[in-house]
Amino acid sequence: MSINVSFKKDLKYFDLDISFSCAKKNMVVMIGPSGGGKTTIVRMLAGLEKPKEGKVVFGNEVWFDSLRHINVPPQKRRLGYVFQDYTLFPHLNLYENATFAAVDKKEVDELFELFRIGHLKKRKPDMVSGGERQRCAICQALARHPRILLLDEPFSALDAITRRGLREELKTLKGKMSFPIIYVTHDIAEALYLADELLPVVEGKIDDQWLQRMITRDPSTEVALRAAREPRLTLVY
Amino acid sequence: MSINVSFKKDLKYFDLDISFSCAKKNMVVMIGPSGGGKTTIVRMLAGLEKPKEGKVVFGNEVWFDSLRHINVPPQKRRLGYVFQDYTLFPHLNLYENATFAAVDKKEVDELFELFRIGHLKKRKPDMVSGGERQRCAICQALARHPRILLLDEPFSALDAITRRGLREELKTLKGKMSFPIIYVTHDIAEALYLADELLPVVEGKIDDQWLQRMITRDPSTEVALRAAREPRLTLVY
Amino acid sequence: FAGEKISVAVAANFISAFKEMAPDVKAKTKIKVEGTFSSTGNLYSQITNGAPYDLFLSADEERPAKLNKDGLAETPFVYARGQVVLWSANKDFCKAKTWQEALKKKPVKKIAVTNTQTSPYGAAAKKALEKAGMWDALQSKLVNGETIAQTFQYASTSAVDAGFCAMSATVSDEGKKGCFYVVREAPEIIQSACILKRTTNRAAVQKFIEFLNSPAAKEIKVKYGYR
Amino acid sequence: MDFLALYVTLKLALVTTIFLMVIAAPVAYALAYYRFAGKSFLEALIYLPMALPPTVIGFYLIIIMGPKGFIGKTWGMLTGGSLLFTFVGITIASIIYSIPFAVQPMKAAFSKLDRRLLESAYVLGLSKRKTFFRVIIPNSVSGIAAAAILVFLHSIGAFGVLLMVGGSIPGETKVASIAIYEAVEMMNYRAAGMIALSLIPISYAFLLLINKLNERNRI
Amino acid sequence: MDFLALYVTLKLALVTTIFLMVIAAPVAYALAYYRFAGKSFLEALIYLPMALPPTVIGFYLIIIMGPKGFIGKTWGMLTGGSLLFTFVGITIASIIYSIPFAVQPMKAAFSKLDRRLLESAYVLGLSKRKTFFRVIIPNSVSGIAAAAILVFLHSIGAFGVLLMVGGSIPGETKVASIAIYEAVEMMNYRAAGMIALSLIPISYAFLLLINKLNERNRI
Ligand SMILES: Nc1ncnc2c1ncn2[C@@H]1O[C@H](COP(=O)(O)OP(=O)(O)OP(=O)(O)O)[C@@H](O)[C@H]1O
Ligand SMILES: Nc1ncnc2c1ncn2[C@@H]1O[C@H](COP(=O)(O)OP(=O)(O)OP(=O)(O)O)[C@@H](O)[C@H]1O
Ligand SMILES: [Mg+2]
Ligand SMILES: [Mg+2]
Repeated sequence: MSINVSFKKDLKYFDLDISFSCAKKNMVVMIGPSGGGKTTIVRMLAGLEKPKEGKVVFGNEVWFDSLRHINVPPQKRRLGYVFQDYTLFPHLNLYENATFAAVDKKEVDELFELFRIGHLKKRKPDMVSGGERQRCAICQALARHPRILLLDEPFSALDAITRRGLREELKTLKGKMSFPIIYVTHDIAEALYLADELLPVVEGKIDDQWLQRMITRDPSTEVALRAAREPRLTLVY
Repeated sequence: MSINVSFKKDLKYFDLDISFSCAKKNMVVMIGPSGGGKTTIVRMLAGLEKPKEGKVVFGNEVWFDSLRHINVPPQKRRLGYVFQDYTLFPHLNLYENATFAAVDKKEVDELFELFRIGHLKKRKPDMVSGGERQRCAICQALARHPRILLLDEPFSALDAITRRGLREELKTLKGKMSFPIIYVTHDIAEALYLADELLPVVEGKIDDQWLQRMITRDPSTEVALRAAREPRLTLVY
Repeated sequence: FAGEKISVAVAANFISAFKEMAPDVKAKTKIKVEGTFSSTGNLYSQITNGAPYDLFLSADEERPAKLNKDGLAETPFVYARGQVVLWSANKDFCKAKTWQEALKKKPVKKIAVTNTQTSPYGAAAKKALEKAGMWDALQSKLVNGETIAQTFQYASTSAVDAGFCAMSATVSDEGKKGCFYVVREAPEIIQSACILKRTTNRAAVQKFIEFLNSPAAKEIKVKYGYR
Repeated sequence: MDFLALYVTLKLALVTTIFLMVIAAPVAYALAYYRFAGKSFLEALIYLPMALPPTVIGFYLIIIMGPKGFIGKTWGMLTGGSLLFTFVGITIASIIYSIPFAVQPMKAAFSKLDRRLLESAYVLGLSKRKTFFRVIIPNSVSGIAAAAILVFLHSIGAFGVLLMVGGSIPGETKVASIAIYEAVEMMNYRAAGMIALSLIPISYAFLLLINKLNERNRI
Repeated sequence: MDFLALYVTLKLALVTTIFLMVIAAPVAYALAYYRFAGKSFLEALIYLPMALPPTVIGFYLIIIMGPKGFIGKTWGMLTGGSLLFTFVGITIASIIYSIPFAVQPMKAAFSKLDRRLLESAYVLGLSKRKTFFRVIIPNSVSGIAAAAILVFLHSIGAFGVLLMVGGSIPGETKVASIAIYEAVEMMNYRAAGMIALSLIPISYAFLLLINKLNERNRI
């Protein structure tokens, strides 16, 4: 299933106006300045916020259409969403959180090993570190067998090594799964490494120039480009 | 004023045992794997958690001494602390948050401009993006004229460009201020750029080898080293 | 008649006497008499809404008469007469010759009367005070108890200096600790009763009423301050 | 000492608390999360039993629960019996009388909940109903505990209403507070004090129980 | 229609609510955040007024507020007057009677607060006292509103206790609920219904006010 998105929404300091699509097995990576609208886009995709105008079509299901007054509630979209602030349920331990909506509990055990938090299963969220919470939130999202995965800076609280490791895992995972992934990050190297398509979001619009400036200004990006072993970069706008 | 720290604490999977010091005007940057104990160290420094054993001396004030049963409460330590999850008060808008404990309100206006959130003063924290919240938390901490600054991944929710910008500002700021700064980050380039001393924290101990491995494994780090225009790296352990 | 049972709605001021009568009735007639105690007004509204009582022992004449008029009860009859007394926890209070003089003394600041509109005891006390020409003068000193028991509470806790109570209060353990004047100027309080027409056990009720008029019952009534 | 009355009191308080927790939760949920016409009015209506003196409530309850009243009639048709002066009758009265104490703290707890938890549950596919049971309820434990404590204690102290609706039939509707009332009316203050005193350990035990449960679930 | 009684009722309910909010907040804070010996016992004691029938509370209040009682004696020494049968007297009674309704919802709200907010305040140099006023209170608005609603309405409905302590003196201690009671006793059901009805708009207005305040502060 692929997804086609076009949104308009009036924010206070700028108007968001964006459209993009993501094929199955592909990953669209959103990158852009803080406050540019990335989280808002992801929330509208999840059905948690309502665009002013626009259309979201997933496969042949219409999730949102402002003209036809269609707005499928989040429950019915069956997507996996890791929030930017990785909300877990405070009354449940990490394992209960991850199995909360899981299709198969055995898978959760595997995911916990993959994300190296197997030893923390019994802990409540407020008893683990920020990065550990974040990894649990990813397991929770994956365990419910989503039809599309939304990751809003899922590795922001992780150190570079763990992050590189998980980045690889995510790539492997992506190869196995057959759903589209929308990924938000601030790490350009990570973006270049993971993305099938890059979506630079600046003040609610796609802004190619910003991305160019970003790459030329930051020398480490060049290396990152080299380092990304499969540099299949496509810019979409 | 400089600070001298030595801590012991039993965590569930490892025991934390660490000591370091930070001179005034200097910045110690902690880096290390997720769950390694960085946040715990910072919390103990702030007086929010109690070490099992150890001693913290700030200038000629003893903040903590397990032998002499001294434990100065957080209120009396007069430090600035930006939490990893950048807690702001939900009932106050950004400006009220930043002036909450400010010495001089006019300074806050300047800080807001410096951190590029001047236009968001009147917004409540749940109405701004993650990165904007984080920047407000830094203003809040600075505005109270702390004697030492603790920053736990203060830029984790920011894009690379904003981050680079703020990194520079922080460096300038550091030049002007005359207090020690303890900084936690996952970004090795940032660490190398900012640090007067680097503190690799792995499973509760200082681990030099981890840092070496990290640098050799990640090719972008070399460039980052080059990019950091003043590479005055000292490893402490 | 073994195992017969009747249910009686009893005005709160008659609880003590009633509770002493019940075992006697049981011993003599094998009829079990169960009482429900509450204020007369409350019992009245229960009865008009179909409460399953056989007999109503009211604290006044008015409500049984009304029930009779409305066709819910048979002709009422008098089962007890109460007497108003002026009671005080402070024995010095009774050193004056008459209750009127006692009330006029200086240290008397507060006097409790039962609500003169809702309670027959209150109405009777008011009449006595009016006869003595003291009603208007005492207004600022009067405190209203809502029931006769509450008026006695005010007096017994020394919240007031004295209170117009029922004779029945003076014979309780608490009542014996104080002193009292019988207020003869107050009319007798006539407490009447009526058989409720919904009763399914009229014969047993009749037996209880017979007991209520017997010398044995009279003795109990006197013991608790009724005539 | 009137142990039977104590037993009826305890039974009444427990049954009332359990029923009210079940009834009040959805009402509090609607008040906390939905906007609808006449919402404030409905809320005021729910809280009304607090503002009215017990005698008034009792008076109206007698009318609607009596053989001619709406509830009384329906009950009579279903069971053939009367509702007034029975344990079921005082339970209904006690439930109506304590509704506000159950609804208000629960509503406060629900509306205080972090919205992100709900969003997270919705995204994970939970229906509103399931979210209510699996997320809202377990994260509102302290509010629910507050409601349970208030309702339980209030039912023990309830008196005016029960006296009117229940009469005072031993073992059926005569609760401790009525026993106290009778003792006071008979000017037997010692007996009244004794029964009142015996209510303290009961209330205390319940309070400890709820606090324990609450602490175990504290987040 | 007994407007004087309505006026006294409203005055009493407002004064009680304001005083209780101030008194209950620190108590609730202590119960929510501190552990100390006898804490459950203290809590049970605070909630006791709920579990006891009003007649019992009234009886003991008469004793302690009477000329020989502790409070009554002190008051007499300070002012030369009597406490019983005065507006001040019924206000004190009403405060004691409603304490649990103020403490319980506030405690629930306080203990539900995100600990990180407190930590943040401490680090910013706020003393515990300042943290209480500047962080805890403003973030517990819905719990405080719940408490205010419960206390206000409960004071309006309070009856048994006031009847005993107040002595039903028009314009001073005769509140609406007593007027209703008297009307019922006099079989004047229409008058009783009228006064009861007039309490509804009062309660309703207060409820709307609190809900508005609550919504404005909703976080
Ligand atoms: N709940 C809200 N109501 C109104 N405006 C909001 C709300 N949340 C965010 N905003 C504003 O909308 C804009 C986009 O915010 P958004 O959270 O989508 O940015 P972002 O790209 O995710 O930023 P970051 O990288 O810092 O997380 C910002 O200007 C922000 O202040
Ligand atoms: N409140 C707590 N109680 C007990 N253990 C905790 C608590 N918070 C964290 N831990 C554990 O202590 C260890 C150190 O956690 P800490 O938060 O200090 O790590 P960190 O280095 O800051 O990690 P991250 O980079 O992911 O933020 C971890 O194993 C974590 O699971
Ligand atoms: Mg964002
Ligand atoms: Mg951390």
